[in-house]
Amino acid sequence: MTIHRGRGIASVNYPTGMNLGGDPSQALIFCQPTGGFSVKLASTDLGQGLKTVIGQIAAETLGVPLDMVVIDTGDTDSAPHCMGTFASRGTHRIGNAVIMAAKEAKKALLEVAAEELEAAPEDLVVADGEVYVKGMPSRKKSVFDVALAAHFKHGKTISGRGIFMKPKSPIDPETGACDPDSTEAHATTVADVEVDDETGEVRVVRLSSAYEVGRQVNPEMVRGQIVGGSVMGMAHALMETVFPYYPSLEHHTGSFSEYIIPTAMDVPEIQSVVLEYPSSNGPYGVKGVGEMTANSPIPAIVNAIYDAVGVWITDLPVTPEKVLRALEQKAAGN
Amino acid sequence: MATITVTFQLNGKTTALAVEPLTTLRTALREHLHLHATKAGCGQGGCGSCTVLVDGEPILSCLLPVALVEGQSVTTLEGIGGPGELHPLQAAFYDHFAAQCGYCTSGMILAAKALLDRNPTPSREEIMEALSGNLCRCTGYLPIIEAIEDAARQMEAVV
Amino acid sequence: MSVTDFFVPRSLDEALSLLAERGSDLLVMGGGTVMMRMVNDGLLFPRQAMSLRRAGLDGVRSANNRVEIGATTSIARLSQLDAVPLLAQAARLFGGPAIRHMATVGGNLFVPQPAGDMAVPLLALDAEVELASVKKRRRARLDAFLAGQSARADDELLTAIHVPVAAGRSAYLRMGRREANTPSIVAVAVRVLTAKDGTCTEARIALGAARLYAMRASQAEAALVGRRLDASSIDEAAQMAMGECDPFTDALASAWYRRKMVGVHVRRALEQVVN
Amino acid sequence: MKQLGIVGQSVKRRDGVGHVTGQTQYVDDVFYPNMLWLQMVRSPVARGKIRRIDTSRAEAMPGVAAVITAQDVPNNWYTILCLIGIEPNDEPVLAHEEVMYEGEPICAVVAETEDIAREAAAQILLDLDIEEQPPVLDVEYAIRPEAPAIKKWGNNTFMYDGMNHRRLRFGDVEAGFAQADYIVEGTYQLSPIEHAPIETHVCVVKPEPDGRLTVHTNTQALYFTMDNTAIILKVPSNRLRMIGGTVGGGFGGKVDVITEPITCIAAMKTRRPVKWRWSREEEFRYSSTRAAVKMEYKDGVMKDGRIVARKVRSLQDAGAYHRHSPYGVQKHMANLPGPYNIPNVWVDAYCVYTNRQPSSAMRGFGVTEASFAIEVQMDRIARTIGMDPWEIRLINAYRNGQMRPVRKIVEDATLVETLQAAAQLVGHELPEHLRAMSSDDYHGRDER
Repeated sequence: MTIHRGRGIASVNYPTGMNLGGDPSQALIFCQPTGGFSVKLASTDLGQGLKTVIGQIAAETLGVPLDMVVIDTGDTDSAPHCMGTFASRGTHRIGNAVIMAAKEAKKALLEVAAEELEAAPEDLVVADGEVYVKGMPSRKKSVFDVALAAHFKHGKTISGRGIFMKPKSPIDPETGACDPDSTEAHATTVADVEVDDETGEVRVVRLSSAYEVGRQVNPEMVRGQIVGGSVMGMAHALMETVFPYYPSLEHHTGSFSEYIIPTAMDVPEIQSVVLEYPSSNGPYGVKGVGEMTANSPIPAIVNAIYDAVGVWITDLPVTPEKVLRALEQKAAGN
Repeated sequence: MATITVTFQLNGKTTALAVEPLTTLRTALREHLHLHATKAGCGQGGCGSCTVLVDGEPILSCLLPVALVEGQSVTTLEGIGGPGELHPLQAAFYDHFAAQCGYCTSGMILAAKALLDRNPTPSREEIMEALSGNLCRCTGYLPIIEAIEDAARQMEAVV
Repeated sequence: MSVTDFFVPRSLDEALSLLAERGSDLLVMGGGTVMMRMVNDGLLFPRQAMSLRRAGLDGVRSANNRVEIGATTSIARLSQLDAVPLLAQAARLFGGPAIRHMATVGGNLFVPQPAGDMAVPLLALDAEVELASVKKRRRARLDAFLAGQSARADDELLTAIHVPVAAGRSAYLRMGRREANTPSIVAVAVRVLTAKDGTCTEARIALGAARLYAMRASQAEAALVGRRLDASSIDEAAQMAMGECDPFTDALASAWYRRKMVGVHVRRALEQVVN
Repeated sequence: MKQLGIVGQSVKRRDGVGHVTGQTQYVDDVFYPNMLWLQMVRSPVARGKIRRIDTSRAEAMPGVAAVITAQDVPNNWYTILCLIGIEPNDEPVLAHEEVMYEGEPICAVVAETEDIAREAAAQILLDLDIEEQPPVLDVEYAIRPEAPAIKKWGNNTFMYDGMNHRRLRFGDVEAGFAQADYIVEGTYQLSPIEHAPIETHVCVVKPEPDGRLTVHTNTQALYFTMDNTAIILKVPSNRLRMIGGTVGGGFGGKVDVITEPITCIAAMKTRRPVKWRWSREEEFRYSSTRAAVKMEYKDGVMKDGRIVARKVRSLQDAGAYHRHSPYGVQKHMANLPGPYNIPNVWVDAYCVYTNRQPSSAMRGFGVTEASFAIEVQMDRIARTIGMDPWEIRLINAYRNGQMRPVRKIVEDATLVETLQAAAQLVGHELPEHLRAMSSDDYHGRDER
């Protein structure tokens, strides 16, 4: 038996948002009498962390502490339209809608504060939950006091509406000319593998990735996507299929005994660096890092297998059986 | 409809309930006692999301008729800590972003607790082995493993 | 329409009487890890069921160079069984921690390949199974039991497994599509005795996932006896095992691949024993 | 890049404490008093004609509250992407004449417990009379004229503007091949995969006293689901209130509007709350998958590594119905050339129907498959011409200011930078001329 080591690389792009655009998302923000802000979204957190990053974007734009912002997702009776959470669109689309809504709410807040502080709205700044006159930090009022005044003294709303939509691009049926994306994130993954030439088993030793995702809203959660995507990508490359003998329907899988995904014992070393080149149209320069993290490991692993044992396995998943058959064919001179 | 009565210790409290005879522990917990931390991920013993502790050992509550825990002690995630009084494992999972969608989290924490109760200073390999019955589709496991390592250190330091 | 009776007998006698009374309509489970899954998936709609978990059939006893393992002894308990290292090793590679606490060794002997792993080390250890009905008790060779020649009758329960304390060196290898908690592509248990001059005097090679039931590779065993365990005899045994197995195709591997892996793993297990 | 305040900080997850204490409420954690359970009766064959659906024995079983068939569905024929102009409606909510894949929903049983519903569903399956027909499973066969047409419009492909594929034409690909020093070809195939979130599909519907329906759903897209459900139910959208937003993993698997319409109909028919929770087996075998895709690449390459022509033919196995596949193939088409500057490109991408569980959206679909093929193809090229795999990518990587085959100017390229950073991360020393490259080193004309 020989264990062969190999290294492969792969570089990928990933488009943010629905292909061709036309996928709007809205946000509503209103301020409560004591200065808390409620953000109303019909969007979904499926584990990627939308509630957290949207809270960060809202707090940043409003200039209030994070704990003054409540993110309410998931009720069509109280929140306006959102196309949905998919296509790596959440942070980009919803983030932009929230910035727009937060700016409008902040403008209303500053108008009330301007009256309270006897200053022009454009001379005011909001930071850490306080409104103060630029260059005169002692002339200030808390957002709490301004909100109270708005509600009970001035009879004014502090609220905002936001929407983001990239208009739908037409597509030329003859040439395919179209505008398919809002922005593109990029990544390169390096896979180090070991291949057992008697069993065809592939062990991924290490996945090392460089990601460029625009601005990171929450670096630990970006890392969470990279680590999680690396393992899912590894599984797509080596383990997963519901039709093991595709296109045949035979042995269609029906359980986690037959459909293999990794356990904690299969996880390779994973390391990553993140570059930030802000996009022109994302909220604070965000591009997005949802789906793409599962993509680059797949070809990187396939290329590493070639590097290790000199066979191209281009039919996913790369089962040990496919590797062994290819090695036998190679040995037979085919 | 036939029913049976089962009495057991649930998170330290004596609990009795009347259920259909072959009701699983998972169904008893979720649908009769309304403790929802324990999840129904597959019903096949394949994912570990229904893991609870029976007399301190991890078991899959989807495959265990509740009649068989008569007289035994059952611990669910609700029993080890709640908001404001997090168990060190819960605190570490929170700190390390070890829960993304959160659906495997209860089973993961209880599998880890069974390990640390028996082996307070596990190696990384022992942690990975202890989690081998629990699937996570989001995190890629590393944040979970790191959280358990951290929790073990914290719990050792307290001892 | 659902289950009207679920029995948890407190003794073997109680269990046997229930079985005699209710016959094959009574769904019998050991740890329940297979039966409950089938109930949950709507593949079985039992009206009455019985668990043997409280029937006093668990536990391990050693006497007269034999180890008697109660049928409902958990796999987790076996993984701590220092007296039978081959069995302990196989138990440690079985399922995940929770399944090991629930599944029973006796129950696992009824589980079809590729999930019935515990039969593999037990075959290599010349184990016998003990069966009881209200009328009689009997013992059967495990290989005959598994092959259906000495199968459980409708009124019988598997009560214990008898394992001779085996001499010789042994090894257990198991391959799956991931590191742990997955059905076998192949499982191999080997046990060999050698004379002082290195000649093999006795060999046991057992295979899992290599046929519809766990099997002994008797031609491969014969290829070793009387010969030194060297590269040539080991290779020959591996070839024989590949020839005499009769593997199947499932979602995890084809029969072609399983046969290849029988050869590789028989050889590797024997090499491990030698080194 | 400007330093910001809270944006850029690794603040803890807002739902973190809920998750680690088990107090986050998911759809399966919603229970109502008097709630019924739903189970689906599914086709046992991949293709067939339904002769008879006999629900009488199941309906007579104690605890069965209702059986729902196609007749109970106001608008039985639908397609979810009608909201973005995909047509025609090609999928029945419940099959009544023919079945197109194994597991296709035929009728639903609603009962007092999950067990009773399951047993009654098994009874209907036993009483079902279906004439099995040979399934069409292979995409290459499916697009041949002699293949039986499984779609009502008479062939087995989605029709894009009257064509049976989406195409991309840029430059002159044949001239590119004629000019090339090497031709490198490769075929790439993916097999269908499942999202496998730990939470399966769950829907709970409660009829409200005012005639509205409260729908608890783990959809990834609440409004999209609401609007499609309203169309199927033939009611105004404001009759529905969708509650969700917290999902136990999706990965694109929860955008198919596959549980809500039927659960709503069951609740309307019985006037009681109804829960439908998919089993893991249903999730694997009958929920949509990532599509199997076959891609054939032919590249013309110069000795210096420049790719001068790329021709791609791609066949996506959509399974039995549209779902999101017609959209996915368009996205796929736009991404098949890859993030490289190639002057001559030809792409034909087909959305092909077979008698298989439908494929649909999954994490990166359209792109994941293309990236796999492109990046293995890049290594093949490198090996063929004897060039380092880092260099082949760096010299072909698209640069800001260049024109992509879809005729959009590249404006936020960073492929070069990620390659350089990855090399550094793994300690691979790139030669000086590659380290000096940048995504901004293209200055308005192709110097190559």
